[in-house]
Amino acid sequence: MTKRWTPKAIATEAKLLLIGIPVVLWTLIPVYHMVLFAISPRDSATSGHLWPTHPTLQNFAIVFGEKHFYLTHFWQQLWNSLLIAISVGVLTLFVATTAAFAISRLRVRGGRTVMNMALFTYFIPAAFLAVPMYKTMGNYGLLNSQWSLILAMVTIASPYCIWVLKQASDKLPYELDEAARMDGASPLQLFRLVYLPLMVPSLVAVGTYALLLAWNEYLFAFLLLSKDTSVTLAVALGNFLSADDSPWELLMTTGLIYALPPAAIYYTFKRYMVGGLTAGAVKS
Amino acid sequence: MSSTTVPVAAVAPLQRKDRWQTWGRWMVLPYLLIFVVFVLYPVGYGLWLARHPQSYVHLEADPIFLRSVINTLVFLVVAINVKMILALILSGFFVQTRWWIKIVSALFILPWAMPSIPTILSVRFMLNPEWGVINTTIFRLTGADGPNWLNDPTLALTFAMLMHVWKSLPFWTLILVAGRLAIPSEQYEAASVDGATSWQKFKFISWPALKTLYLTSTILSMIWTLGDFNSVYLLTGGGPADMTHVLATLGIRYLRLDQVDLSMASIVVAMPLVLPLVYFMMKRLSK
Amino acid sequence: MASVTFRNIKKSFGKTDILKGLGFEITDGEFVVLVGPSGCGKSTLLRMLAGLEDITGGEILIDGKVVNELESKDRDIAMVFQSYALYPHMTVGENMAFSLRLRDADKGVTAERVEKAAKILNLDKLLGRYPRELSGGQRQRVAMGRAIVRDPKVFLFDEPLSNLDAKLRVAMRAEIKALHQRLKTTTVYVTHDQIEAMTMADRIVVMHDGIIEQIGTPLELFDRPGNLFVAQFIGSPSMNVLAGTARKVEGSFWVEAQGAYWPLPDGAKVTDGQSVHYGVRPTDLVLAPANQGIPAQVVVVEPTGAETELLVQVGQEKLVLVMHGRTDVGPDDTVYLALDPANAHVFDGASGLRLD
Amino acid sequence: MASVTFRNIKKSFGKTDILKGLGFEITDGEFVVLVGPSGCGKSTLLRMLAGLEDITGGEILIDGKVVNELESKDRDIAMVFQSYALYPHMTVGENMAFSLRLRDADKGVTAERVEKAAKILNLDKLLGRYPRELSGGQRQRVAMGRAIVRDPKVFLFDEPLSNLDAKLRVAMRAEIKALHQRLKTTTVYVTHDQIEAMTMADRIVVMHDGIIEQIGTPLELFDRPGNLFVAQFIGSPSMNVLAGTARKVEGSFWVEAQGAYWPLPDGAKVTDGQSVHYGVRPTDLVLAPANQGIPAQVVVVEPTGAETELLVQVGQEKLVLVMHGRTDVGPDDTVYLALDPANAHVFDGASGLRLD
Amino acid sequence: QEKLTVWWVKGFYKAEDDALFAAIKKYEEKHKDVKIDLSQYPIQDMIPKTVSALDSGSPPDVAYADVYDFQVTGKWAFEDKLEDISSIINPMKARFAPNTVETTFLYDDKTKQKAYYAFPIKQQTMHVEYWSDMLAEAGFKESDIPTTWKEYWPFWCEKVQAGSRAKSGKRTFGIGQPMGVDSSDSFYSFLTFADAYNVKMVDDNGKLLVDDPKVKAGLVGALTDYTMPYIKGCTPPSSTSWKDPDNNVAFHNKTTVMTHNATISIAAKWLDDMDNQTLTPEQREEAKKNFTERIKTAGFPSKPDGGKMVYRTAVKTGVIFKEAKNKKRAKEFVEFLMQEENLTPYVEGSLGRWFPVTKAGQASPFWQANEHRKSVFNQYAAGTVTFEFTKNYKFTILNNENVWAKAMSRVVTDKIPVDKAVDEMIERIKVVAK
Ligand SMILES: Nc1ncnc2c1ncn2[C@@H]1O[C@H](COP(=O)(O)OP(=O)(O)OP(=O)(O)O)[C@@H](O)[C@H]1O
Ligand SMILES: Nc1ncnc2c1ncn2[C@@H]1O[C@H](COP(=O)(O)OP(=O)(O)OP(=O)(O)O)[C@@H](O)[C@H]1O
Ligand SMILES: [Mg+2]
Ligand SMILES: [Mg+2]
Repeated sequence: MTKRWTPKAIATEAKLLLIGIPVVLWTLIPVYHMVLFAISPRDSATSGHLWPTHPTLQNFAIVFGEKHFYLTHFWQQLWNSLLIAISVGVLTLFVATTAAFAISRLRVRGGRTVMNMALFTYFIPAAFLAVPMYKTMGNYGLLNSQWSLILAMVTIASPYCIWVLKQASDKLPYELDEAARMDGASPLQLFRLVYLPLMVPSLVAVGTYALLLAWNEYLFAFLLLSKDTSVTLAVALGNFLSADDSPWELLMTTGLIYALPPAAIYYTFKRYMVGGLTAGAVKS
Repeated sequence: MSSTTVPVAAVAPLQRKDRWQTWGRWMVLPYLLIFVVFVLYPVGYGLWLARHPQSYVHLEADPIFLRSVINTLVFLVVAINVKMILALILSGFFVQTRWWIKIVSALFILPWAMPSIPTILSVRFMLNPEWGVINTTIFRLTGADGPNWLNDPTLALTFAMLMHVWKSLPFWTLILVAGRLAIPSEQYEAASVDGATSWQKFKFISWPALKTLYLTSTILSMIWTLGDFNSVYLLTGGGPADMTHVLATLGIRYLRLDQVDLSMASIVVAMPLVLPLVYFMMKRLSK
Repeated sequence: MASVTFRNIKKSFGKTDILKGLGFEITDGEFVVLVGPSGCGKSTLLRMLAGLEDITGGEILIDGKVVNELESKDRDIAMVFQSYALYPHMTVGENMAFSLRLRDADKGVTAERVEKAAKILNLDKLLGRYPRELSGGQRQRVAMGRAIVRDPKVFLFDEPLSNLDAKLRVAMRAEIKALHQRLKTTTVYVTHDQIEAMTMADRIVVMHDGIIEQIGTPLELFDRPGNLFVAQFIGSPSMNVLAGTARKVEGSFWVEAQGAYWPLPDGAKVTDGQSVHYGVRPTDLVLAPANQGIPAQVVVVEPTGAETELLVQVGQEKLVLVMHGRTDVGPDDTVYLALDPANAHVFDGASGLRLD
Repeated sequence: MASVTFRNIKKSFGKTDILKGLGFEITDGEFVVLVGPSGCGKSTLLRMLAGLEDITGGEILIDGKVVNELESKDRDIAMVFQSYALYPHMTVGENMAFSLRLRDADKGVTAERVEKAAKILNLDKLLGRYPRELSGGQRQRVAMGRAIVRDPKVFLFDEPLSNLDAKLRVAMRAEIKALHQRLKTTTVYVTHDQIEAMTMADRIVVMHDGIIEQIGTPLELFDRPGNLFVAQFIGSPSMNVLAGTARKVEGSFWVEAQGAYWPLPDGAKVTDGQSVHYGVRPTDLVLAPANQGIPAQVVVVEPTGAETELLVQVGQEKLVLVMHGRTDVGPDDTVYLALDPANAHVFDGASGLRLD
Repeated sequence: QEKLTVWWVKGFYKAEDDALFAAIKKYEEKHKDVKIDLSQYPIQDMIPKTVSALDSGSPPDVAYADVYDFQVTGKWAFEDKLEDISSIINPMKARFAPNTVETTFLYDDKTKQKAYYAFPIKQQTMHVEYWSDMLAEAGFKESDIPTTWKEYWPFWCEKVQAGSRAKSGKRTFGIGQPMGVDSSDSFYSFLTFADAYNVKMVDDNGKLLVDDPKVKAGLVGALTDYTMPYIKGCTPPSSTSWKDPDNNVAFHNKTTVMTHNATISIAAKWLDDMDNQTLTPEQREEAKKNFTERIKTAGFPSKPDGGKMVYRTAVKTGVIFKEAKNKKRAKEFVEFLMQEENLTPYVEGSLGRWFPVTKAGQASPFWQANEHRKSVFNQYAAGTVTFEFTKNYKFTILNNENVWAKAMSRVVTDKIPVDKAVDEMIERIKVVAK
């Protein structure tokens, strides 16, 4: 279908652009500043120019080649980040969808209480939980294992995910469950074949949330993990803060690179975030 | 309808509700386990650490405590609301289906995906009044010195809040986008035919559907950030003159001095700030 | 195939009582049509039988076993929902195949059945579409298809043809009948279509306000409605009803209403002076030659194709008369009404019960 | 009140062409009924007129102005959606009041109008309920109520009565007619109910497969369907159609089909030997005295109350015959069919166009 | 096999960590039955991490961070959290330079006694760095730099800045004066200024001496001088919100001609770049020029009273926790590490940022290898004083709160008189450190 450029279409498009352009600028100006650092040679990064006089990809080469002392485990740590973030994403989605499904669709008794309890977790700020969580992990013998971080992050991410998913699933027509039950679906089949596919937009949103929560977590990550080879890259970036004279351009370069995997993951799943999934289901 | 003749049949072995309930219980179990093991236990321990009443006395004696409380409140009320309102507006923008909006939305997520340390430092560098890009450019264009961005407490706190908004706006927008996607387009069609303007569609269709999500998210966001440690710590470090501290940075500062009890106390003190909100939310949720 | 028994079924939503204790039996293989005014509780009753709605009181039995607590999926019932309830993320074909897929039915068998159902329902070209890409009637047919691919103990149809065009509806009616003849599955069918009810039902259950007004074969209900409600509910246009008084004139009874004397059938059990309701179906009123019947004023003439509806005024009351073919009478003409006394119905003025 | 013009309207969903260039005019204050088989594009056309669906090609004009690009809200149209599309978070009353509220109408006026509409629709006791607490028919009535509280330029009704019981439907029909008579609002009405179409329409538009088959007054369509499709689509049960050959016998034309000669009306423009379709409505076939008509075998006898449908076999073809009252013929009896030649229809064998 | 848990701050340079690893390896070879479990964390994470571990009762056996001395060692000792390691320190006491090991002789409030509760690893002090090429461009020779306190600061502020701006046309600043609250440079520098005014805020037992009018007068002098560059516009306006890296960055991009810094990290950066194989030859050449020719490290001018400047040293300390699981091995390891052949390579791995605590280490030819190190060596040779917190641990709180920088802010931002700011400062000191 080719779009016709009628005055009305142009007006709406213009209105959208009026939002879109500021949004892009707002988003990209700080990012651009990082790019500026990343493509500047070592001694001109802080020169205040809008474009480096001698742009270079040297910094990327250094980062990828693990050629700086702070980045000797770059790939390993990136891999750790990925592993941990994806595990957190997957586990959180699992825990949260099952719980949201049980509470919202199976109407399990006491579901409300569970929800309230879950939300209650957030009234204890994460910073407050840090020391106790450390002790807890120590007691469970999980300290220094990546599981400790994964579980801690799942703990922190789940309540919100459950809540968001419950909100969303309350909006699904209840008739669909009924139809599935008539068709002979067990709760598990209902979950898998009807519930999950219709929850995809929300799953993408909360999945991204859980993933990024773990991806960029700092406090818990450095508390619960120890070895240089087991921490995430986000923690390793803390090395740059140790010295009053760090290679800032490398920090920015690494930061930029670090943003790309989750952005790519999000981009992959983003196309499942579409509206109107329940269109045509019921007449009401 | 003589019931005596019909044998009261053996009731089905698996009772309907029980079976459904059994499944339900199995399905909340994973979360419950996590809750008991990783929430209840640590929280209890944390409260135990924050039990000393004299911590609160000490805390109050700290001259920057009051200022931090005020800053935290400003942060919560201003930054979070600005952020959420923007997110609400932008979620309306991002649910549009346009190829270029898809690209914008992929870019838009970047701030959220970036680690705090480099981004916030980068902004700090950008704002440096002597050699930062902004003031250098201002100087080059006008010959005048740009403002000393981070040296004025109000401006510095504003930037800390902007930083916070920049960083977490994508997340909340995404959540609200998901919320909007769940609204059947039929309702908008009906409203169009009923003669609703865009604003009225928002007011009468979108907002009722998003209200709970929005309000609860706002409150949660307030609790989560409680003044956002990173944005303040990395951008202003509490400066100038400790005028931009928030309770979170205060808490960490105590932790760095091994004053764990004070650190905990400063966080506990923050709770009353959110308690009214919690009450409000609980009331909302129970509707 | 199964028998179904409702025993003193009650249902309330909060404080609103919807079903007020109703009971009846459906024998194995029977085709029962449920009719009643909009909102009288038909869908609720079906949903209770399907196990989707809690039972406030009473018992539902399938094959003699109380199923109050049995899960839907174990009742082996197929249902067409009034609101369709299609799976929006599945294609038409997947929607129809879903129940078989859950039963791990053989792929080939499933495909075959779906194809057959789709052909019956004229959906064969739409198997790959999603519900949102269908018209209203097409969606309804998918809902239908989802039920008929199965071979359940009981079929429940909740107004399954309401959104189809007349021609398709006639065809579908025939298909459902054929299906029922072939499978002999116990069926409960809700419809507002008189012809559907009359032609498909073994028995019709007339519900009203949470109770059952009458149960009987289609012709029983049509010919001898047990009370005023049924009389007016079955048949379209509705039976004309006049409030009047029974009069004994020359040894036979008449009803005096609106200044005229209306003939009563033999065996009408009325007493002189009893206040009654006198009913006559629009199709049973005929135009008599001039001055040979009850005079009436024509108000509206409405040809509907093969028939013509006349709205005529007798005294203060308006009556409807349906006549075959066209007519040249026009508004304000005076016509004379006649009827075969055997076609008249009479009901008690107070209780509304049939008097004969 | 407004006139509406469709000019060469086209609509495709992706590659599927739904409307293939159709055009017609609706004059100011006219009541047009749209009929057509399920899935033919009626709702789509309505939605395009309402501004909810992009127009792939052609122009829609309201009051002579092209509105292709005009937003829905500015078209001042009230619509009853086939799928209701009620606002789930508003009560019945709020749903109905919504459009007035959007216009900042006076509170008192709004309340009054809503109350009046609710009374008409029998919803007065349900004003405080939410849509999810309503039965199917009640929801449909709310959808109706939402439209009729307004006083728009154009009313669009998409099968607004399909889920109501017969009695209520008759009542609603009358109400809509009264409303139209009072307001004289241009109305487009989609229905599958033959009686509705026949009694309400000023003109009926018959759609099929994305094009218009015929436009005309109800009786024009019924009495002189322009082609085979319209002939079979209008009237229920459908017109019987036999393929046959025109024969000139003794100066007058007959159609030879299934071993019998069928009479043709005067003025049928056929030539000897032309292959034709011969049509006769079930209500126009009558049973003739023994041996005085075309012999046929009775297959099914189906009483529908006031009438009885007979399915009879003539040669290889099955014909439907609707007779007044009951009959005592039974399956396998031989009956004789007769008809008034004036009631017969004849269509070209190839093109299906009416021949006269 | 026994396990010894060691937490050690992450080094700035690879050579530091390599030296540490080598020492550990050597130790493990010597004690085959011990496995050292080493974890390294960025400096700012060390305390939260250690604190968490302490609070949950599972501290490491040996821990070291560059910030312990500034923030927690004294407190831990006071609260009886540390193991008395006198048994290993005493025998080697003679090897330490003055004012080093003394700072680990700390008071335990439970035993009411002082003992060696920590071990010194290395130390740092305050240096002046300046661009000689900028100085030259401004029209001055290095020999023009005054040596008296009174002339020194106005020289940079008025003469050099004016000259530099006039010649370069850029908005350069004569001085980079760290004044941010969230900065250790600012309190280190300020306290150095206070030292120049002979301010002694605590006695050897940790008792406050701030009520002494001499102390106040000294503080007023120090604060006046410290804030002067800002008031005169000789330090970048942003320096009131500088964090530790900011004076470095401003210096490197030549926004400032001179700055003072508590290590020679500024020069060391160029030394590092000079040998950094990932940089281009031109960049390395440039770095070499900066290190060897352009950047100069120097000491402060003579004190206002004309006396020679004595620098305050911060001795970096490591600890063994009382609750440690393997204290025996921990002590053994510390003793091993403190041996000259293990300690010196570790300290020297930092390119000169850290100065040794042992006499032998200081005598190493390493410290004569270039002008920068020589300058550091000379500064130390003049003798040192220690931080107040080594006598009264509550000064860690004051440093952390940075009452000093806050007083500067009161003067330059709130424009209150210096002596009033000092009064407020003393008030707060008394509240916190009484
Ligand atoms: N999104 C879509 N994609 C593809 N085809 C579609 C889509 N929406 C509708 N159609 C098709 O367009 C045709 C017309 O649909 P429409 O809803 O207008 O039919 P209708 O005449 O109202 O039928 P009914 O009487 O069943 O409501 C149907 O065949 C339908 O399958
Ligand atoms: N959740 C509810 N709360 C209150 N009343 C309800 C609820 N659900 C249904 N009802 C009421 O119960 C009655 C019966 O509803 P039901 O759907 O069974 O009617 P129905 O006979 O199927 O009508 P229709 O022919 O209109 O579909 C209706 O009057 C409806 O308003
Ligand atoms: Mg119903
Ligand atoms: Mg339709």
